[in-house]
Amino acid sequence: MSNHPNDYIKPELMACCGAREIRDGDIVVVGTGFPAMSANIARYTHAPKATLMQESGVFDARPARPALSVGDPCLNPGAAMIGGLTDVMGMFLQGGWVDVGFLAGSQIDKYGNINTTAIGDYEKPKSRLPGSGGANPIGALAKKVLIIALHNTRSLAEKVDFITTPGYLDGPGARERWGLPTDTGPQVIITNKAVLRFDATTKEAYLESFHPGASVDEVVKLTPWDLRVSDDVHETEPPRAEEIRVIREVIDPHRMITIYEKRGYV
Amino acid sequence: MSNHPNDYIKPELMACCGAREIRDGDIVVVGTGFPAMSANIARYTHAPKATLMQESGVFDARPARPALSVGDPCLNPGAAMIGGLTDVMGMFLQGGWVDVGFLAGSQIDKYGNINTTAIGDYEKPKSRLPGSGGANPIGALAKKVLIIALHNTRSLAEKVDFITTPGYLDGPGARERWGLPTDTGPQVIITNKAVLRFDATTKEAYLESFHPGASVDEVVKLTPWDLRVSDDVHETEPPRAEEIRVIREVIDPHRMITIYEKRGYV
Amino acid sequence: MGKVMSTADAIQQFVHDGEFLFIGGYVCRPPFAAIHEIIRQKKKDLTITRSNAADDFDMLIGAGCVKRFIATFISLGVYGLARCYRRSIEKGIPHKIELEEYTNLSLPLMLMAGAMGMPFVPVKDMVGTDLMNIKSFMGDGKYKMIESPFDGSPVMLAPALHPDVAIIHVQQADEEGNAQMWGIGGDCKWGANAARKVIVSCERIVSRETIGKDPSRTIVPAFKVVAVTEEPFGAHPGYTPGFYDMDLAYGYLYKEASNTVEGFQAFLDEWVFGVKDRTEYVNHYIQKFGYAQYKKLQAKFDYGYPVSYTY
Amino acid sequence: MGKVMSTADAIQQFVHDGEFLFIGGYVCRPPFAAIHEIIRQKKKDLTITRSNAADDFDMLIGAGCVKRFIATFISLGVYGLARCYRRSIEKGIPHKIELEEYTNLSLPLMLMAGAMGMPFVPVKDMVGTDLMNIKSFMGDGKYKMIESPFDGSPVMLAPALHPDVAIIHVQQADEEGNAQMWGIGGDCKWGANAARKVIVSCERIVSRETIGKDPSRTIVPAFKVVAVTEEPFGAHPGYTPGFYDMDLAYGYLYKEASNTVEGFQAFLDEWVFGVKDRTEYVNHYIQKFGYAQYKKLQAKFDYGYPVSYTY
Repeated sequence: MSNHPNDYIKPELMACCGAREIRDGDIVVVGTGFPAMSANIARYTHAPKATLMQESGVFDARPARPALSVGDPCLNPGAAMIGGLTDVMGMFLQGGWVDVGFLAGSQIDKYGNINTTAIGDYEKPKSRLPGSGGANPIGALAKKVLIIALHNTRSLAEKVDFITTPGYLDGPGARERWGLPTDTGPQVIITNKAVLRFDATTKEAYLESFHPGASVDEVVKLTPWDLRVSDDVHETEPPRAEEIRVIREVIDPHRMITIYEKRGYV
Repeated sequence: MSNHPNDYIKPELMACCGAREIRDGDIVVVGTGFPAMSANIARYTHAPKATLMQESGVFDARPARPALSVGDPCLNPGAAMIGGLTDVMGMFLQGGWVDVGFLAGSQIDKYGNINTTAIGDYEKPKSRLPGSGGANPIGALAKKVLIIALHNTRSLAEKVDFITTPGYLDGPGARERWGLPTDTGPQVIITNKAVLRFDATTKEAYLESFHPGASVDEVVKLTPWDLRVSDDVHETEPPRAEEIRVIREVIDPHRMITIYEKRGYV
Repeated sequence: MGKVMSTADAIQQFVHDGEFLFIGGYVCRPPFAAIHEIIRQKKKDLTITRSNAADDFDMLIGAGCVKRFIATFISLGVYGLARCYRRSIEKGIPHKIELEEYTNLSLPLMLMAGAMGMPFVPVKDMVGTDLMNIKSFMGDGKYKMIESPFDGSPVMLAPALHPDVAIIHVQQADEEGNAQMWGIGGDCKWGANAARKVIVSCERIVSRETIGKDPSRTIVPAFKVVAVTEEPFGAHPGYTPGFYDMDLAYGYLYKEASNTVEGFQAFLDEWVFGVKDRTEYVNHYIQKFGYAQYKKLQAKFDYGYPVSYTY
Repeated sequence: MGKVMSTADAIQQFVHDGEFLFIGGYVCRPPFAAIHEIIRQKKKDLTITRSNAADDFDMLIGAGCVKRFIATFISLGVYGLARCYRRSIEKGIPHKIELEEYTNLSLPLMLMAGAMGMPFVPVKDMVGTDLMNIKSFMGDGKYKMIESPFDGSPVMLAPALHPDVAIIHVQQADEEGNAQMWGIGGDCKWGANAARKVIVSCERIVSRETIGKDPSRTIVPAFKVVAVTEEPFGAHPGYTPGFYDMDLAYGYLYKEASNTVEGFQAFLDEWVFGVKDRTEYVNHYIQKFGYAQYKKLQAKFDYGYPVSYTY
């Protein structure tokens, strides 16, 4: 294996991008799939003291297999603490202890607002989605929010049909106006094509890096707002050998991650 | 043993007066001493389905001996539920489930207000008392509050030096004005001389019955406000044989109740 | 009259058309025995709530029992969107339910407020989003924005909820209803204690003495409980920690069935209307899928340590 | 650097003059090893809080460590009024502490609000009484009365509390600080989680694997904990469920001693300053009262049932 093996799939790269946002010691609230994968890559590589929690009430689970949901049976045996929603979402998240939250959504806009409620008109939706669940409070209260998205003009939007989860709302100053805690908000949008980061002033997502195989032009074309490009835009670092090893040998030996390819993350 | 044996002591009579205020099925929040004694007499006689809780977080304890405090070790083994203060004082009391609360105090006034904070001026007290603890919320939120007091002109007062625990505050309408739940408030003051009950209109305590050995005149004289006397004032029913049996054989075989005699309940 | 009764009797006596139900669970411990009974008894116009709803709520909606849903989220987990729910909202089949939407922070706190006798509770989420802008049957009572009287900052107050009935499934309870639970809690404790009446479904009825050996595990006290039903395997196809695993294969069956109105109806006919109670349901399950599959779901043996409360 | 350390090191590193301390306990589990160490290290100007305070708070007050006390109640239980506390308030010995008084409903809810990140919490008690009228160092921030924006009724809002440090004593914790407790809880869970840092004193340090066998018993997660100290018999003369009984005879000793300033000082000289740590304290206890008395306090053997979290 070279230092950056070539045989990775796009979801592996995306999971690594997420992992690299996590610092050692971070408290990470995770859902299933990418978030858990990213957090665990971080734990097994540069951030051994990062700890995970699930909104259902679980802290520092030791699942024997990847959890299929945040209430999965495998999260129970061996966890350090199990309570309920108000423990994790109340005491830990609203209490201000969560460093990193991971979110996905059917629609994401340039301010990092996320729609998981309804596509089309709320009253007569084209498609009714599951709703907020824990997404809104994680988006409101986690210090750093990482967003996972498909890169196309349906999943990304100038403005989402429904703001389920707050990004920067309608731009600079909005989170502060609503009394959301300072120094919280979306950090990055990780797509199957690129990594977008948020401008400190305008609060708009801009292009930081494009994944190997993609290009600035392609990414700009697939983004339905006038995407700003960083002066030092570059290719995303591919998965490192050690990251790939951890994914395939430790975290996900049954390759459940491949389902994301079927969902379009290619 | 006759149906009303003669060899009882005054604290036993008082405990029986408390017991008779409890109905079957009542949820009773108790302290130690009289309250626990009264509630248990009720349980072992006419109210087998009354259940007890202690503010510390205990529901339906099965202590092997009388508890010395509401946090006594003997309350742990065998209880039906143990949580914390917010379970009993929050979920059960503030939640509106507590039928009966028992309180005592160094000073009680005609409206059933109780002082357990300070005798004399608050800033420069003659005697600094323990404070509210659970008394204020029990007085505020239990449906029926039973008050235990020494009958003399120091313990009873026209107006207490400090209202730690609300009775009817400054009279009719006051509890409602402050938003205290409807149909709550003091029910009775049980002293070592008499049973006082509260007038539905004036909210003042009046004489309902005097204990055997006492008289209306004596009770009026020992009461520092213009004590109204019920039209059908009568002698308090002495302890029944069955009540005495329960106290001495079941609840308090070591006769801890006698310490109340030493404290002046004679 | 004791509280121990059949699920049919409990639902008959204590759940009435038009009432507001909290239904516990969070992937684990959905009270499916009771859910099926509500459908069998054709209860109507219910308002239902819990944080993170799943197949049990979808089934109640598809069966036409639900008028209103105080929601945060509903899906079939790995199997994606909840089909009956979507049909109701998108196409009005069998009718369009009304939704009032909160989050997995605000709703559990509103149930906590209900349990604690608090009139409302301050919540830090929701603000600035369309969850604020859209109000349904709770109208202006959905929340209130105030300026904090302490520091003037904007604060959202969410109202306390008081369900008429809570239905929960736990590992064990005694005959009076003292209910003990371990593992993932969701909003079960708050939802149950916020309700005026609680129906406790459990894997096993144990003695009051067993409860007293570990009272810190109790989440609902007897005096709130109106009915206790013993329903082993009662959360299937959900799981109960220490008892059995979730049944993904059966979940797939439901997903496939609920893709169409006809499929959903056939599913109800087989698994709900086709059996008279949970015993027949489990019997049907074993008849159809075999004892080996049933046995495979049973939890492995891995017990922890006992503790003492003595002095 | 691990979190496991001596109580002396924990107090030295994490408790500073002028800080705000939550100190857990409710007759059970007062963290006496830490209390004595605070006194030995002559900490000053502390603000201390918990619902229903007892001899440990009285001792800190008598030793002059305390400036302010957010209180609901303090006594020596069966031995009546707290002597050092009274001397402080009535006579200014060693100095008059400042008091802010709440109740056993409002204070635990204020700690809950602190733990939950709520800015304030509505409470139904206190209103109409002198506990409202008297305000001390919290001034107008003691509470606020508002009209409910939902129905106009008067509502008291009490502020969230955020102690700098919480010190609790529990049955067991692992080396990272995951702390497990059973039996009477008081306001321990909320107080600990409301604090910015937690010092966990425990009867026994157990493995992370043991914690994982019963995670529903955990009340504080590792990430809030800065120090773990193993102090068997650490709550004496209070009790720890499953470990040892309360020591009434010793309580009487303290009551008698604390009747006078001189007696109290002699008590500190013998039991606090006269020993260098908890081991010497227990050794002194056994030397003085005999092993039989020590043994008598040890809990009887009566274990409950283990449970499983498997699937």
